[in-house]
Amino acid sequence: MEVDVLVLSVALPLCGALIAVAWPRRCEVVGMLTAFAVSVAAVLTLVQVLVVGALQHEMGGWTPGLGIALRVDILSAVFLVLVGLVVLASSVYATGYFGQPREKAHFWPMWLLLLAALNALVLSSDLFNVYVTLELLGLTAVSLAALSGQRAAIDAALRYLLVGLLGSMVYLAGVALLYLGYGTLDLPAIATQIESEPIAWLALCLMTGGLLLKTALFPLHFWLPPAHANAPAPVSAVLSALVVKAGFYLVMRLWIDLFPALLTPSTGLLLGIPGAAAVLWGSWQAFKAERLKLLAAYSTVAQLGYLFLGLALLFQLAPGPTRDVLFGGIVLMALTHGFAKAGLFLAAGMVQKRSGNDQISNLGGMAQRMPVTTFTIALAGVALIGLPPSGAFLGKWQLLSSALGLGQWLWVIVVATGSMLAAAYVFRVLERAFAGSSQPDAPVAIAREEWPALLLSAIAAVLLGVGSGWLWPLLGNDI
Amino acid sequence: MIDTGVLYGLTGVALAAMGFRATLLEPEVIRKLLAINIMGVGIFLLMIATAYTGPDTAADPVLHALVLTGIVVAVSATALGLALERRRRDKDGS
Amino acid sequence: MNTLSWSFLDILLVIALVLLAGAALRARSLRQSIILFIAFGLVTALVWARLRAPDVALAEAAIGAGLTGALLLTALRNRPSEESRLVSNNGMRWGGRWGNVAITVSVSLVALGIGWAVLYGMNDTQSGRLAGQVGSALELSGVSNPVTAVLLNFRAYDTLLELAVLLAALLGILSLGGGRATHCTVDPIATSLRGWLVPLLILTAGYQLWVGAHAPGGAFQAGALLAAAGVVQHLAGRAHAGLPVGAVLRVLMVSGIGIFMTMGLWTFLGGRGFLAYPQRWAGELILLIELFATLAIAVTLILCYLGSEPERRRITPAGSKP
Amino acid sequence: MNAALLVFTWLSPLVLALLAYSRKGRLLPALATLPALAAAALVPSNESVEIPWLLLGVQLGLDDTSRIFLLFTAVLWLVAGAQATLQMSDDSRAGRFRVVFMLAMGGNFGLIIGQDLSSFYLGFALMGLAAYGLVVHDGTESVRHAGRVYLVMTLAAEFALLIGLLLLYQRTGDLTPDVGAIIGAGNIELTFLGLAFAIKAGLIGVHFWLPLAHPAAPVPASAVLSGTMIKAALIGWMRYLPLGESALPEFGGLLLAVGAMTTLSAIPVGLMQKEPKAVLAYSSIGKMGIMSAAIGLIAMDPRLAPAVISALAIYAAHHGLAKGALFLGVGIAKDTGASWVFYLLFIPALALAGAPLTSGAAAKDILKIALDTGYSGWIQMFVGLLFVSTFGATLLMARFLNLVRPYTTDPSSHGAGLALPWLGLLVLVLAFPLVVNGGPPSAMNTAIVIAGIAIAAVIWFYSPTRGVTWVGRVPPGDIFEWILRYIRGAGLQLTAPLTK
Amino acid sequence: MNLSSTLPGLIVASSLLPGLVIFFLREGSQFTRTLLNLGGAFAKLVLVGIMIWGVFHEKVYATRWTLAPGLELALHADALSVLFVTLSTILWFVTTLYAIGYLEHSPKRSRFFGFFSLCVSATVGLALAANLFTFVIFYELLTLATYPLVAHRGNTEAIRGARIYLVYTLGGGLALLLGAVWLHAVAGPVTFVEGGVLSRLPEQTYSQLKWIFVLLVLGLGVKAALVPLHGWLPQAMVAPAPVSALLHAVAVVKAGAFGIVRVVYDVYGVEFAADLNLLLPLGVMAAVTIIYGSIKALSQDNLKKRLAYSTVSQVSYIALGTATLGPIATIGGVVHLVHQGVMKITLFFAAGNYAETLGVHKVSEMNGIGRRMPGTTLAFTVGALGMIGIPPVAGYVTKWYLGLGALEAGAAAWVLPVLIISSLLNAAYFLPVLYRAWFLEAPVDWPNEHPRTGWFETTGALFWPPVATAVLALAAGLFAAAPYSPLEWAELIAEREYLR
Repeated sequence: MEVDVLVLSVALPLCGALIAVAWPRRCEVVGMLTAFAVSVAAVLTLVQVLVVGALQHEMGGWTPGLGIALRVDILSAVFLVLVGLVVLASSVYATGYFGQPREKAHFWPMWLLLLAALNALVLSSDLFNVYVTLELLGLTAVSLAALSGQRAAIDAALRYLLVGLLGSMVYLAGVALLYLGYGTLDLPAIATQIESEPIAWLALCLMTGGLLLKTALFPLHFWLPPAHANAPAPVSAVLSALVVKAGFYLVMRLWIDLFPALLTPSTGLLLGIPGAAAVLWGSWQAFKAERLKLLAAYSTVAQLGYLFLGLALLFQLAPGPTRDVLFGGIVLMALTHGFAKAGLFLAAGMVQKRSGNDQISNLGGMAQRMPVTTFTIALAGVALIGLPPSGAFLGKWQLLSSALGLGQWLWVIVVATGSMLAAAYVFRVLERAFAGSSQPDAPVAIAREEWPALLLSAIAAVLLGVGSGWLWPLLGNDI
Repeated sequence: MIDTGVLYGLTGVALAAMGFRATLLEPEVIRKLLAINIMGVGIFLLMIATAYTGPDTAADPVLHALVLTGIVVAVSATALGLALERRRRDKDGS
Repeated sequence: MNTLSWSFLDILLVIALVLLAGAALRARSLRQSIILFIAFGLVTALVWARLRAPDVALAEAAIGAGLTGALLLTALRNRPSEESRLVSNNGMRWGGRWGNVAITVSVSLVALGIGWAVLYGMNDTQSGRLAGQVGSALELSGVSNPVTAVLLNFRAYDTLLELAVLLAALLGILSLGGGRATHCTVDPIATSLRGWLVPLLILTAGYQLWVGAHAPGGAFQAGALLAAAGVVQHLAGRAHAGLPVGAVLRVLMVSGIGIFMTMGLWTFLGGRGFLAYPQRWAGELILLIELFATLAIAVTLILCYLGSEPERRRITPAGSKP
Repeated sequence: MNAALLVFTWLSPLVLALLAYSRKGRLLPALATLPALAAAALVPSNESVEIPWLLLGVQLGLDDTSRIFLLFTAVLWLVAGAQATLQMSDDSRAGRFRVVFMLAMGGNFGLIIGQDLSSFYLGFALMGLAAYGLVVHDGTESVRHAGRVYLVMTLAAEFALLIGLLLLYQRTGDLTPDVGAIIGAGNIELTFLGLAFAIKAGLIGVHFWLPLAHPAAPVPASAVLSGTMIKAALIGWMRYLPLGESALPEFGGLLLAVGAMTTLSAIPVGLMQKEPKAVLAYSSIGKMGIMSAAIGLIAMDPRLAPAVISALAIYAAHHGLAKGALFLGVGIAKDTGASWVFYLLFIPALALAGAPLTSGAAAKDILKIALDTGYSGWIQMFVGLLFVSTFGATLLMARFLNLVRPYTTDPSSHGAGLALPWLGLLVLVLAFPLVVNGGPPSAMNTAIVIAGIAIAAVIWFYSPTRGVTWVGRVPPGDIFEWILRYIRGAGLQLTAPLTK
Repeated sequence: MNLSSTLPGLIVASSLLPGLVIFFLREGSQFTRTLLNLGGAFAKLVLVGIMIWGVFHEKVYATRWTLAPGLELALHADALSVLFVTLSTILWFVTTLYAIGYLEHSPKRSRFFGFFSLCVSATVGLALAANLFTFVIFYELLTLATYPLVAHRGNTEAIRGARIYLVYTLGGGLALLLGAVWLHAVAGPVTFVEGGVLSRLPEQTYSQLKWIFVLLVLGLGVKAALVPLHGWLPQAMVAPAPVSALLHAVAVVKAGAFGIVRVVYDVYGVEFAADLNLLLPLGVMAAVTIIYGSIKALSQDNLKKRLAYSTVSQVSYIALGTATLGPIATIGGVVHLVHQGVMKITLFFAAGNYAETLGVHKVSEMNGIGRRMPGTTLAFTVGALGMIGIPPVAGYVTKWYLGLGALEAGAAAWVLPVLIISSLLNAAYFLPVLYRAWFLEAPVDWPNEHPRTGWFETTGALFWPPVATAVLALAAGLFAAAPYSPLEWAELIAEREYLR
């Protein structure tokens, strides 16, 4: 009885959430168990995809046109694993982070719903279903962001909600047009029928516009920094690493699977130029940021810029080995950023918890007091700058290689300046950490909180760099 | 050549545009939520208009289901928005 | 090409819609704009009915106009007069007058584009698109009302997630904590109204639930009506709007999705695929799911309304706050 | 056995230098010279030992001329070493002096017996630098200034030599070029080699470091400096110029002219010095001028090469021993103050002046005999130069004795034991003409010497005071001092880092 | 899992693993930390020994690990890499000993030794890199590993120095990355093959190749401290002595120079680079650096700053040797890779000793230090003489071969003057230090003198490393021609580069 594991990755978190709501006293245990089960399911799905290839599960047994189908190929399987691992690590961290039972009772159900939304979004291949998962994701993210209850967090959450709703509505309009034009909501079905006609163009613009709003690409990024900076640490880790990335995943799905017919090299620029602007603006703001979490948030804006830059280059390459390699590079950068940013936010959370605030100016002597946290920030920094041995280094190498291959110098300069600025803002933090405060007080270590962050950063800085050789050829046959 | 479906479709688009514009421009939070609801109604109108295939034949049930789901989602979002707005007012100390 | 088939009524409805929307947005005081918005909701329900979408009309009336209106009014009541501006750092204000003009022009341009595409798309009507497939598969779905079939069978997964969205919103609201208890008097009209209105609402909700299988109606509409009953209870000063307290309330909250999930897992583990009801029992299963969904939706909507409503008295046990 | 001797000649001073620092090592400077003496005596010529793995491949060996050089160098180092041990028994920094002394000795021996380029360069460099330690031994300000000038010039010589050897090696291709391979040197190579050895020999223009360094150094050091170190230039010329194979007319002519000018200019300046050791320094410059001129002569007329080279070796030996004896004498005179020391000084003074029956005369006669083989205008000019230098040397020696006399008036300091090694050296100087059968004293030579003595006597008795006016107007380093004073006066701190 | 495929990997791991473990050791566990350090160092020495033996017998060692299609992390042992690996392994072993002694009672040692081992594994990885991609990876890792070492002390100027260091090296790393990626885009994956791989590319890519060369040299020039890019080196002197010793003698600076050698010989091929007339600008840049570095060193009173500027000029000899077409110059350049490492590390050890034992940081405080710490100062003298190029210390071999190479390549017109001027300048800024150390009186008390424990002038761990490396420098000079010597190995490399 061959069980489709991919359904479990949606069903399990939902059940977990329900039990957590029904049984608040044990919500933490339920949460941890579910998170662990989901990450196991994600890994199993990945293994199944590696063995069998793309999997599909029709919900309710109906053919995809009428019913909804969950589809997983190597790209979504990899994202599933990213979601599973980051959420698991953040959950372990969260057990130590939230003190009173009241806070726990509110946190864990929403946390599991968020996980369910992420998994559902990555797996679904029905346009309206994506809309519903986007809404679920949006609402849970907003409620989690507002969990800390301070004025700044509430304001940011509210703005995040409004922007999210706008984005979903515009996306829904795009879906309506597509349904109007092609009569079905199933992604592969539409992909076969689409040709370059006005309704398809308009649908593309609307859907992409909506998603870019939710992914906070440069001009539309104003809501992200306050939202991510004021959310509690595990939440901001997941927000930056996964929620924003889900938007990017969808744009990638749409542009590569759904609208290849429409894409001319120049359309790539539509994503490329804001991407480049995001890299420069995000890095510059991060360099000027006063608080560690604000720095991490702006760095998210910058790193997303790199991903969209990569997409712009991807569409200018004719299908062939170089295009596959670049696609692998972009995916690897996305994964590395996911792990690194989660690690960085968790570490920032520890700093805030330990010294009251996360002002970068008074991080003095942190290396001595919290050695593991400093090491985590250093590893995450390495991955963000894109220094070897991190995965981002390989990604950046492919990005530069294809940009130089195409002879487009603008991107090379942008990536170079971006990396230098990234180095600037990472080492600005590390420098203070190394500046010894006069009295080297005893290093304190809360294993439960420090180890997940360290593992996440280590995965980003070392494992993805060295161990991702097997991933590239498989990604190739996806596009 | 404009039949009922197209008429309502265009109104839906118009409502969506008014809603979108108002969401961006209105400073007041509750008005923003109103505008978003209006924009939602506009898009739902567009969808139902496409589902309408003349007075006698049955309309497309799938779109109706979608709009139903859309309405429920809209109301839950509005409820959350209002709750956030209230909590913000309380924090204001006013 | 069908002939000029829109009648005078349509023109009236369209104009009413647009005017109400414009007025609601630009009304001077907040209270006026909310009232206009509720009116706009009712006219929308009329339009849905006109476009042969009875299920949607019911839902719009109950939820879109009714409940949203109630939420907005309560939000309005416990706040002082002056506007509370959400002054965003750079986003929302878009730079004064010139910003407004620019936005208006760009939005209207996009609207024209969409309108033209709608015109272009509508003409080559593709014979009702999925309607045909739904029609052919209807008898397999166990219910005769196509909308309920789509909602609870063909695209049951959507509905599941939609209930999850509702639950998420509720959890978000509850996590924000109750507002400060403010003192408000109970007006006599409400208490007398409660006497006969609540049983009537419960009765119609039960009817809606039952009729959903073969005529417009269904879980959402029934849930909304029950929620309305709850609101009336609360206005009449009933403690905690008649809702049970503590563990029972929490179970009720999750019952909707719970049943859906157990059903889905049961079919999934039975090897038939997630939420693939056995053909013979489809009708009964759908009814069972709808029953619990109605309860869940009602409880959720009431709590959303209450949640946003400051706790009247603290003495009740933990009550809505688990 | 020979190979071991050769290696030990070079190695023993270097290795023993490490042990010399402590007081127990007082006798080491003298002992270190023994292997060199034995090698000079026993090792047959054109016997060589190959050490491929050392430096860039080392080949040690002796031929006839280098044997003579090794002999008199070893003797002089032995005497100077013994003298140093005796004289410096109470000096606090004697240990350091001994180390540096022996390093210089090792360099000097290495220079002579090392037949390949790299060991010659190593010897040259090591000797030069170690000698710096000797020069600045006393540590006073004037000594430090002399040391700095010496160091700069030595380094310049060294680097010039490096370039010269590089050019040579690049042209010949092997590390131990035999005479045949050296032919065809380009004039860049010649200039560099010439410059390097000119500095070492103290030819005019680049000589100013010598009169500063030699007086500054303690007596045993200056004896060795004057006696053996500046002879390195001769060895260099003999080994790396194609003397006797091909004619180098312009280079030879230039060298002859420069040598002549050096000799002629050294005499008047020498006479004007106030310090006895300065007088001796200028007399060394004069003698080196003569020898360089002889080298120039050979370069021009290859036929003269074999005879003149061996004559030159003997002449160098004579000069080394005599000059060493004079310097040591001054030291002993200062220490003992005994009047008999003054009278004994007459022996080396006369020898240096070339009086008949002395080593000077013998050496000069051999040189003249060697020159008779060829006949050209230049040779006559050289012989004339010889006579002038004899006359000048006599005057210088008189001046020197005049200056030493005041030291030997008060018999206060400790006894004669100190002078033992010096006496041994005097015996050698006396025995030198016997060993080297120079033939009958030539009339011309004796006449010049007598005339010189007569004039000196006249000046001495009649104008002990009047001569003073023009004495001392020229400072020891002459032209360099003037330039330096001019520069310092004009406020240009060009040489600031050097003189810090 | 046979040896030939794992040996390079094992060598890198032998310092990586102990490093990672040390990070997590408590501050107090002194014994385990020392054990790990020395164990790792010793294991690496043994492995390198096996590799040398293997490479000498034509065995092929290569470890490959694919990171992405077309991008492979490959380590292999060719002649050039073996030379650099041996150098860094030996010097790391000595420096670890020194560091243990130096940081006797300072805080944060686990962190220090952790990064210390990472830094060496990066250097070794860089040396063994088989293709440009791997080289870039280890090049950046080196920056990361060395930054915390420079900022180790944590006071303000350490942080400032580290920041400047970071800005330069990251900028350089970026330039190198851009160059490497561009080359990858133009010529596909580039592996290091003796004689270069790019000569086969079509004509129109030549202009791009020129720009790529500029980028690569800019990137490598930062670490090789070529003039405009050398600013970080003097600033990085704030690091503790073992760090500045390892960094500026072996790891960082050599990485840059080694990189230039790799790029010119194994990527472009020296003939092809000459056809593109890329070598002349590189040569000129190196020459300017040599002169500039020496001049700046003259005016530095802080001893470590002076040594830093001397490093700036000395490393450019390697670049100069590389830029001069011809096997002899290559030998000169490559062998200096080893010699400069050995000599400079001695100087830094000595400087560290002075700072740690007597608190002497400035040259002006070094009067008479030779008397107080004779052993260390002797080592310092040997290093200094080597720097000036005086035989028998290793430096003269380089100058000898560089001079010859220049003559052979006909570029003598400007290379020789550079060599000579720089040697003179070296003398000018090293000899006064030696003079102060040996010939001047020691002050009454030293800035902060640690009490003299036992017979040694300082603790054993601080005393023996400089002496050991001084002996190495001396041996490298003396036994240059012996088999297995650095010179012999350099000739092997040059012969393979020019074989085709």
